Amino acid sequence: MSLVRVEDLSVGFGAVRAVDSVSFTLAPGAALGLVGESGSGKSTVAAALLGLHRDTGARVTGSVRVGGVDVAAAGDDELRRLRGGVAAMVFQDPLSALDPYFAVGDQIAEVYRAHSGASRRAARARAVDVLGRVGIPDAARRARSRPHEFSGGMRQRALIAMALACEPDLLIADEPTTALDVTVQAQILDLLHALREETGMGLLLVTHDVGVAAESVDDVLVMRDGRVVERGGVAQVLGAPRDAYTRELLSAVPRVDGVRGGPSGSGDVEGAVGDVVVEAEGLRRVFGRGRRAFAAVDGVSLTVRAGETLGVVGESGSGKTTLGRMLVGLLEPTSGKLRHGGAEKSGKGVVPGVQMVFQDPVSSLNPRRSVGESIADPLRARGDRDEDAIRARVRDLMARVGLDPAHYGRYPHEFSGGQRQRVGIARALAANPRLIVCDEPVSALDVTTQAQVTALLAELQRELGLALVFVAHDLAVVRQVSDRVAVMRNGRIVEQGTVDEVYGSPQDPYTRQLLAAVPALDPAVAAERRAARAAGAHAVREDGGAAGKELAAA
Amino acid sequence: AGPEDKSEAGGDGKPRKGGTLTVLNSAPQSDFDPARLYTSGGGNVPSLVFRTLTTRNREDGAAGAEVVPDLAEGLGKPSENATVWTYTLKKGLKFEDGTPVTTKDIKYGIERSFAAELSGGAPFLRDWLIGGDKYQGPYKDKKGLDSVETPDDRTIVFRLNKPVGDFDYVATQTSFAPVPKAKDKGTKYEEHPVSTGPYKVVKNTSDGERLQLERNPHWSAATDAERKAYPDRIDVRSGLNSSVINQRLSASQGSDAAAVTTDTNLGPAELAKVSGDKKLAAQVGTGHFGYTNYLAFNPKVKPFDDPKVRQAVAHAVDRTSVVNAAGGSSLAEPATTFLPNQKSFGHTKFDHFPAGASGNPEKARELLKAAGHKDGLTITLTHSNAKNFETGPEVATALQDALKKAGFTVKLQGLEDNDYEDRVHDAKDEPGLFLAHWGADWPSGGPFLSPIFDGRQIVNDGYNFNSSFHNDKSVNAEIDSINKLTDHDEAAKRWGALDKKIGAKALNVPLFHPVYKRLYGKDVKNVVISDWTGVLDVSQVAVK
Amino acid sequence: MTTTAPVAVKSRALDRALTGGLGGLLGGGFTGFVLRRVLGAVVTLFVLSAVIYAVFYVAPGDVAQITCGPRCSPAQVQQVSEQLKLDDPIYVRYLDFLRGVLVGQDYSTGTGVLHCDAPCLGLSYRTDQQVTELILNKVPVTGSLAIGAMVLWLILGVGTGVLSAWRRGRLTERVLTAVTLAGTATPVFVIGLLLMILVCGRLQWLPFPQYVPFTDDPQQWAWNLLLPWVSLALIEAAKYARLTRSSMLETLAEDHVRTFRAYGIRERSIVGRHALRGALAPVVALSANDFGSMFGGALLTETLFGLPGLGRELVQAVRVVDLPVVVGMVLVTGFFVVLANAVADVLYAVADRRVVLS
Amino acid sequence: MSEALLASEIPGAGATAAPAPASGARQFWRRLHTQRAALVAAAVVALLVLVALAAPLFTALEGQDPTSYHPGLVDSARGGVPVGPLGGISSEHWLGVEPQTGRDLFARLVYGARVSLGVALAATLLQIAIGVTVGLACGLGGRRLDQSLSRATDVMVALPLMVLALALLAVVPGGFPRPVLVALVIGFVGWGGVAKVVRARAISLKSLDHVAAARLSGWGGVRIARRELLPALAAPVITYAALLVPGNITVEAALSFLGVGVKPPTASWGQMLTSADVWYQAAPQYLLLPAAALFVTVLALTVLGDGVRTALDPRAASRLRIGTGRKREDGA
Ligand SMILES: Nc1ncnc2c1ncn2[C@@H]1O[C@H](COP(=O)(O)OP(=O)(O)OP(=O)(O)O)[C@@H](O)[C@H]1O
Ligand SMILES: Nc1ncnc2c1ncn2[C@@H]1O[C@H](COP(=O)(O)OP(=O)(O)OP(=O)(O)O)[C@@H](O)[C@H]1O
Ligand SMILES: [Mg+2]
Ligand SMILES: [Mg+2]
Repeated sequence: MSLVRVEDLSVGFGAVRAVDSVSFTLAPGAALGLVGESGSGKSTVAAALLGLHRDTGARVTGSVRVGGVDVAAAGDDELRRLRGGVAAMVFQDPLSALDPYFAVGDQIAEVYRAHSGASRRAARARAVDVLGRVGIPDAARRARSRPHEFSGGMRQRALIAMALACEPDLLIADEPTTALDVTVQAQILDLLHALREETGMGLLLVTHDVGVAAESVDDVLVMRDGRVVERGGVAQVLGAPRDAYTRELLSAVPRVDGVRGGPSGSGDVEGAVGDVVVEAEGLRRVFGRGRRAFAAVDGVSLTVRAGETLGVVGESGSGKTTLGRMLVGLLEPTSGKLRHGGAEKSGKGVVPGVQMVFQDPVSSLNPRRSVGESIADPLRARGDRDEDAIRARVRDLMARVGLDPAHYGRYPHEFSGGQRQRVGIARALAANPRLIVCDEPVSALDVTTQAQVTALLAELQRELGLALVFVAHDLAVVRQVSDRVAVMRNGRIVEQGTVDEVYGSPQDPYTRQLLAAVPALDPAVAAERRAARAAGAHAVREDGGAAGKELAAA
Repeated sequence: AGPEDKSEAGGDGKPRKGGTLTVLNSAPQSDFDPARLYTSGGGNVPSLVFRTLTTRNREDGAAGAEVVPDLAEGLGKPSENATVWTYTLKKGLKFEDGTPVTTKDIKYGIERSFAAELSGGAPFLRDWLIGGDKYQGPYKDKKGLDSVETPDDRTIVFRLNKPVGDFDYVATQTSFAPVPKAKDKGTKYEEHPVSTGPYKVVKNTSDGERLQLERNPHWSAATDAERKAYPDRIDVRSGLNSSVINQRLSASQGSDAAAVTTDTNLGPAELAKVSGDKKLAAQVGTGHFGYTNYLAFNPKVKPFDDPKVRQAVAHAVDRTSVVNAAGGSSLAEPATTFLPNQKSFGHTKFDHFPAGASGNPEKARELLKAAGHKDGLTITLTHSNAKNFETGPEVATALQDALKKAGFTVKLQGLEDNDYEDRVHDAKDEPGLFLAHWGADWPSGGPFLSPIFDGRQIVNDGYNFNSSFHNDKSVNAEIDSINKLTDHDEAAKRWGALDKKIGAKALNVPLFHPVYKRLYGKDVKNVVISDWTGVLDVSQVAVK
Repeated sequence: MTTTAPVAVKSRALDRALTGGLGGLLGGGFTGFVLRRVLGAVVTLFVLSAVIYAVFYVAPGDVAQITCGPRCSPAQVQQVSEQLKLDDPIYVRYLDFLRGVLVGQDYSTGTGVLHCDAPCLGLSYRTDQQVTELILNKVPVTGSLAIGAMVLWLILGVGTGVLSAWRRGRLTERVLTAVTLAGTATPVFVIGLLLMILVCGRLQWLPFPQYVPFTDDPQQWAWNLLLPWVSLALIEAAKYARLTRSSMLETLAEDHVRTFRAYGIRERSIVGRHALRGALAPVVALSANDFGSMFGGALLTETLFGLPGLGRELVQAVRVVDLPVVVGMVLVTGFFVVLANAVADVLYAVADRRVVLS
Repeated sequence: MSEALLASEIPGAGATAAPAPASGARQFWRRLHTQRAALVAAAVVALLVLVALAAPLFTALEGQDPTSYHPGLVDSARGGVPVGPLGGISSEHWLGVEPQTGRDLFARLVYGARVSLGVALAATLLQIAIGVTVGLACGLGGRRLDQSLSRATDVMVALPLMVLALALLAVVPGGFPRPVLVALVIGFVGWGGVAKVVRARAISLKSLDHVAAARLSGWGGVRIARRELLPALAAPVITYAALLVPGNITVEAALSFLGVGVKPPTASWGQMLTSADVWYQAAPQYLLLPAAALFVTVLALTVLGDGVRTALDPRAASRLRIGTGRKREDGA
């Protein structure tokens, strides 16, 4: 009997038909990858498996059976047992998916208790345990932190931990590694694989990252515009795609080793690099006080010039977001100097002409304003008054980041994760800033859209001499867009140099480790690598709490 | 007046000693210093602690308006044309600590009432005692007040600057209570004043919330013919909401069954309820107090300088509406005379400007026309904003409506209470027409007519009560001449006649005299409500 | 011996809660916060007292005449005026007041001298009592009233709010809404009087309220205050209920709620735990305000129920223009408003650590 | 390839035939229209306002006026209770008469609506305006601004209304229109609660990234307050506003007794209520009528406020995302 049986599923939101006659099955212990274009309905399908569209105004037709339960017909109690108990979900927007008022550990414990009926104590211990397993260092202490004290990747791992805590028969993971650096990503994927083998857990993995899919699933379903365009074994689909869209998708995948079709193409070519836009010296930021004081960014110095892209990669929680926020003036450095355009930054507050693409697309969009209005914001702030011109510009920007300009008046909640991320990019680009700090700007985008967006960035950089700080965990993308790369770890820059230097001859052991962990596109290679890592993973499972250190030491 | 002949008392059986009487009052008892208290007839609760030279006769109705000796053996002996009054103390009088009471203590008590630190008491002694206007009280002026003489421990002589036939009435005031100089703590004395009465203070919160009294062992019933003092303890709780007081009394739950109030009247709404409930109706006593509510004119302000206009107003007044606004016919009686309708005041019936029950607008219009206002007249009526008060908006709007029928357009000017008091008593700024009231300091025509109509009592730099600025030589002379009389009945007749004479001038429009309906707990016996105070006499009440 | 161990554990836990928990999470520094608040309170009280002096400077009512009594002669009024130093210019009187607060003041009782220690708020014109003493006598009454009422209105209001957010759009919610709104639409004196007549008069379930100090008899204290509490709570509850509900519906629309739904957490606990937590900030802020202002504003309730509290005293004092008492009362109110708000800010920062104390 | 992608992906970008997006306001109205209860409430509010505005018309229909005394219609000996059944209800006096005076209750109720609604609504608007401004300034401003404004709020909260009324009595000229004065007094005194609620919400909202984004856009505090925070604050503020109204109606009555309010014989609901409390037994309708009027007003405003709140939230209105996750029997 199959764990999941979806037949002829269609989901509509008002006039939008987000999912159109999708059918598939998933056997226990099997793994199915759902790949495809951003906005193609992947998350909607995932949500339908848990009946999350119930009573939200969405129209759901077709039949969905999970663990033998007919989701549409299930009663409230039955559904509650299904959710979390039989099937657990890792949401795509991990940064807003946790309750800001409760400690992370408590939230996991609450969910665990709801299904296991365990004691409060036991649930706490379980929460610490699973947090350790997903690689949160010092899990016992970190379990008491609130979500805002976690970095993006840590929040994402917390969500995965929450799902694992319940020991579900089916794990629905919607882009579970978008905020994770490659080493951690590899660890997580190994963990999922091991769980499948040990417990027979089924996995539905929604991802845009073909490499991740290649590493983790047996079968793949390629979606576009709400429909399934291709399905088959992972080796077959990735190796010999039949559908035109699949082929296009695969060809757009950037590679760490391939030729740098670098969209900016700048790096080595012309000296378009101009004046210093921002310069940091010994930047330091401490969170907490007293014994809990902790330097998230610890003495970072860097320079970004006009027309140049600085890629920032590094471990999850290494201080990338914190650094980015300081560069644009949203966060005050504890110490260190920051110069914008040569002038020392004086006083508090943001710096004019500087923009940021936030790591969390959900909270960075005002839920009560249409996305068009949000994108138009910098234009209006700049003093533009001509409504038609503003609208035209917004539509143009939307089109260029791959959004339907007709969706000007839509609200953020009506968009998919990747679409929201693109709204944020469009907003940052709107007023032609001098500097944009992009914090994981393309993590939720399928490769074709990703390529489109990076191309757009490069184009603007050429035209306007835009300086970019590009924070990403995807080494391939960073390589593609950057002129120079900084590798961060534990709040410090461990290595900095041109793309070729860093990728070509990495000096720091951590950099080497990172490069080695990049997922391979070929499933066979991926399996091989996993086997090589297996020993480490073993250790992780044996003493969960020490997992973080273990990992760091590896 | 023995307890036996009080048949109307609530409950049956003879009143017996013992128990605790609870007094539920709305006004906070914030002063309990005999020098500061300003009460008619020595007050109610205060008279349980402070005995005075004379006191009011503790009887129901009109008989209660008489003055009788208290600490003194008999009433005062007037001489020199009622300018010298001599009293002799009873024997065996003691303070609560057992020390004997002497006239020195009474003199000291009187002197204290002149101190600025202890302001608030009645003005009469300051006005009448020789040197009283200059004397600053014993704290500043150690020499004492010469016009009060104490030739021996039992005799006290008062020398006045003018004849005062009513002096016996005045001697009921608490300022005549003895205060032992050694125990005087100035402004702190009120926390524990030294009692001469049947009860002594055991606890006084000093902020007017609660006063607890217990028997004074050194009080002897033999020296006190007036106070019955049945209960063992008296617990006065003040500052309560008046509706709540009446609710509690009618519920008579727990200690409230043995409770009375000495300052709260039944309101109209409660009256409507009580009148339909036989059991409750038996728990209500009726009282009268010399009090008149009236419309005051300031003849200095146009158009009230014209007697015709004033008369037109008098004719137009609808006393039924006014009485209703004041609580209905059970709580107010229409008034056409300035003097209260009681014998002791010398009440003489007259109605110079008949308005009938509900006004005579035709006559009023005629008069207005004759005065040259044939298209009507716009006037302003000043009133206080205090709720449920005789000078409040309820009465004012009733008058406004009635006067409208006679062609008056009445604009109302409502003032906050303090503001109102300041304005209407300010000789320089007095409004032309306002709601006023006057209550008796004692049941006699003198304190009623003199301050209001005696031209020599016009005050230009302080509170002025002669709001019509009436200054008629013949009236002044008549007042002087009545003041010399020590025969109260004779005086009453002359006051009545004087009232009628002044009434013809239309200097004000009497509206109504209030009637008091006092509710008491179901276990309360021996209820006495005299016409002097109109309130239930706590010194007579029994709770067993 | 055996008892020491748990105590030590407890105190260590407390220590951690205070240093790590509070101090750590408040970011800006707890001592700094306290210092700023104390300073803010001092300034607030200073401004308040000055405002009251200014108000009474312009307000009608001849203080000396009112204190002396209506029948006082001009000469006596003058004496009283001198006695109370009313003839001094207003700023001199205010400075006098400030001196009293800082170093104390001496007053004559006639027979002797009364020393009023700093902080001396002066003597009541009316009763010659020390204002500080007067206030200290009244604070427990009003405090009892305010605390009890607040507890009750929070339970009632927040409870109703949670229930109506949980059962939104259903009959339960409609009924709850109507009932709480009926409370709001009825002034406190009406509710209080009707309740008193019904519960104390008719049914005789409760005594007519009379203040019994908590220290005398806690049970009687609560028993007597129950009705005033309920009346006040009924008036206030609707505000809290509606506010709680609307804030909760806001939170329910947020993303993280979806997470808990997807994990099969009961709607009841989603609403009662997660949505409520997000909704508490305005509720806490508002109760701090209401609690503080109750020290000056419960006068209707106090008057109705005959509770000798600050509100009633204030009304009487304003009526007779008893300036020292009015100033004292208003300062107490101000103090409690500031205090309650400070507590609210701390609670708030503990609840939502993204907020740094300012 | 990216160029190619661009071209293939969005055919006719910018010039789509898709329907023009409805403006925010239009969407708001559309969402409001779907809520029956809110529409009914709006109708009730409109009716109340109409009654207030056309009070003379209504009383003319009845043939009474609000100030005429009818001493004949009350029983003077019994404290002035209205004679006749149900508090003197008759064809002349539709709702009976007032105790003691015999004034027509219907006329007083209708005229009372003018004062009470006018004053209370105006005062509420003022309170909201001041409270929101101060609260937002506290929430968004720096520590120093927050401190000083918060302490200023404390001063306002701590100042007793009575004391302020006294001051106003002294300084406001007698000719100043009273209802306006009352509305101003209430408005300027009672905004503390709004300010605190708004501040509390603003402080937690401002930690969200969309506020940071607006700051990066270069907007100043005012604009951020208006566009980013205000919409999210609308819910608690609207909810709170509806509940301020009954309080303000009662405060008007209190002020009137202090002499700052409207002058007698003008009727207002608050004053009717305050003088009616003791009549609960002898003449119940005297108390019940203004209480019921007040209740209907608050209920209507609350339901309307809730409707507006819901309509203002694009997420809640379509019930997308806010769904209960519960099965709906009606299959909607
Ligand atoms: N609540 C909603 N109302 C209207 N349209 C919606 C809603 N939710 C999703 N959509 C639309 O449905 C489509 C599918 O969305 P979905 O979130 O499933 O995409 P996805 O495949 O997960 O994309 P991504 O990779 O970008 O996350 C998108 O076009 C989106 O705009
Ligand atoms: N407000 C905060 N309070 C306390 N600690 C914080 C806070 N914000 C971030 N941190 C901590 O600072 C460290 C760096 O966080 P940051 O968000 O900059 O990481 P990051 O490099 O962006 O990671 P990721 O790739 O996972 O997003 C993390 O350990 C995080 O837990
Ligand atoms: Mg998605
Ligand atoms: Mg980050």
